Amino acid sequence: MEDISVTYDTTNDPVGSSQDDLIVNLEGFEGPLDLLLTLAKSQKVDLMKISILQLTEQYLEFIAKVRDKNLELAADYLVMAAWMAYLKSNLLIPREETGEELSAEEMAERLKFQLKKLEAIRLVSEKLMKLPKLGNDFFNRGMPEGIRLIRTPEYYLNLYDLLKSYADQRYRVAYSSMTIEKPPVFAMEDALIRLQRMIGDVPDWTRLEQFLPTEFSKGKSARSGVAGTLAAAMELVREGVLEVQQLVPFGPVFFKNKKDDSFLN
Amino acid sequence: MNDKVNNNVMNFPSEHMENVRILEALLFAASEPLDAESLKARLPKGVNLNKLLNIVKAHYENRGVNLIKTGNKWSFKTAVDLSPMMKKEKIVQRKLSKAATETLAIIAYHQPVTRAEVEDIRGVHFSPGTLDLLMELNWVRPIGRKKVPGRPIIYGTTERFLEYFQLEQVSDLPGLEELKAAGLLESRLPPNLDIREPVEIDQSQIEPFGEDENIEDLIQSGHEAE
Amino acid sequence: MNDKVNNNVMNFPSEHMENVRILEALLFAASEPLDAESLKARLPKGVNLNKLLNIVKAHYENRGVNLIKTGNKWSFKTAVDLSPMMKKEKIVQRKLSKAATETLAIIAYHQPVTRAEVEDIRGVHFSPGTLDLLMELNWVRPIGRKKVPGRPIIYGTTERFLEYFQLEQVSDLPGLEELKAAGLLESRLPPNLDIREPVEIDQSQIEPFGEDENIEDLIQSGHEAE
Repeated sequence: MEDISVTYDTTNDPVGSSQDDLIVNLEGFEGPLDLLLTLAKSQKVDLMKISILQLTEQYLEFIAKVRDKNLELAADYLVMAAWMAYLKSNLLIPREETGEELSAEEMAERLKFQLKKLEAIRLVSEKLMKLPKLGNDFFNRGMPEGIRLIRTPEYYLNLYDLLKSYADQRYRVAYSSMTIEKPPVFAMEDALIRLQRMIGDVPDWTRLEQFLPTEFSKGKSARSGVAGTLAAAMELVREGVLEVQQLVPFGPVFFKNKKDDSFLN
Repeated sequence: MNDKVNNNVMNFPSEHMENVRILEALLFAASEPLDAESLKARLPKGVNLNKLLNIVKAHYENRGVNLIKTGNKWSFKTAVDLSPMMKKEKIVQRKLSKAATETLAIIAYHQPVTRAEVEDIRGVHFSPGTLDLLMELNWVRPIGRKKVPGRPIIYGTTERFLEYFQLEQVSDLPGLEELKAAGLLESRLPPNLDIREPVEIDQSQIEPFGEDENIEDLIQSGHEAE
Repeated sequence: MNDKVNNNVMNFPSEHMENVRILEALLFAASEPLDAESLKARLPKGVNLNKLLNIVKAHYENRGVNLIKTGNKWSFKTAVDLSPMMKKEKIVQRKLSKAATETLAIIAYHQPVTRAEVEDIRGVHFSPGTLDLLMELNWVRPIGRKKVPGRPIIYGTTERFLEYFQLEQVSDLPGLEELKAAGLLESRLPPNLDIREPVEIDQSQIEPFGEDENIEDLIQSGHEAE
């Protein structure tokens, strides 16, 4: 306990440095709690004895400075600022305890405890990472000859790989099935076959729209139907079996069977 | 006991002991046999390597591990007289293939499933042997027949599967939100992502195998109704 | 020299010597730490494994290679004090980010713990990939679900984590006792804020997968039956 409570103010955080330095380092903070911890440590007392009122001032001042400089501030910093302002007003003007909500003092104590807990984790994580590490300070057998023990299956798999495999596979399938949904296209080849089959029965000028298959005659897919049919019509004109007529720009397009026409004439 | 062992250690001339320890550690950790040059390069300057090697060799002479010279290289090997029992079942551990891992994952999350359903979910056909392997490993087993026309065999995971992955029950496998939170799924997900919350098998949906059915035969001959 | 070494060997009670040799060979040849059951399976029936392990451990205590127990598994490792001499064998390791290190520490010291609890202590949401990385390193794994609404997954450390940091058990984590003594492992603020005696994890709040040892037993017995 002594160890934990004493060591925090001996850490080498930029505590002594000015707030301007901290503002520059905003990116380095892991969220508002991390920032609060750094500010709290500048009070140079046990975290359980820090002045929450002072800490609130420090935090709000810091946030104000950051906003003055028009730096981007993540939403959770502002949420914390609002909460701190609320806490501050409650600390200054004690209210009647409702019994349901936490008193300002309790909220303050809770915050202190949270900061102390985070600080403790920082300390032990440093201790943890200072332990000798496999592959760095001590080593496994470099050439294991291998033995089959009764419990060792020939194949192995760990839970991570199993979960990752499922997540990846599901993700892949979801995306591939999305790309399969291409917009329907009335291909020129299909239009040609259809037009050749139909054109023998239309000796008179007939609007292009009459030749569209039902699935390409309405809505967005009609565009593809018209384009495909027109392209096919051009091909039949080139072969000399079809005549095409458009009386005005952007007006309706008419088709007519050319063979029948020549017979009649 | 400790006294005795410490005496053993003390049998080495003390000036050599530290170097002997380094030599042991180097030979133990090396991923290939080491020649005199490599060893010298890693030991303090001016050591008498031959003397050290002889000390180590002598120390391990009658132990379960010996210091062996092959060509001009040195390495530790398990003692020759013990090697038959090591070698007999010496095996190379292999990581389960991607296809088998995926199949296992799908069976675990979507169980109970038929073979056709797994193929449908995966979007590819089984390579022969994938299911066989999973069943051989005793991670997957046929649990009955689906109550639909054709009565296809349905598969699920085994107790052994739970034990191997140290899970209490199938529903302890993480679901969509948890996979996402754990970073196993990207945060932007396609809308049609189909991740199951794994559930325990509802036995009422399953028709148990008939007593006269030889499951082994059905599976091996591939005669399952699909 | 040979006489001397043979004497060393003779220091072991002769009835143990052959079993000690087999044990050494097994542990040397294995590619990963071995548990008691695996070792017993390879030794003559009725041996006192603990006694043998203690003999081997004591014999290697001051040598370049030591017998180490991590979790409930045994393996040989090079002696930690030789670290400076082993520079050339060092594997270049990714340095863990601050977020990953803290997350690992929270899971290790507070286990079993949910994701929400980790986020609560750190005051920030998981950055994508943190848990992912720790699971990929096989230091952290889901160990069950908490008996609260939503049944969130709870995480804990693995045997690989213990092996990596050469810890025999989780309670050997540095600073753990101090954290406990300071009441900092409590998930909730003590109501009166008095520093309280450490409270053991309330097992009734957890749906356990079972103690590791029990699981090992299950695996063992399950496999032997095959």
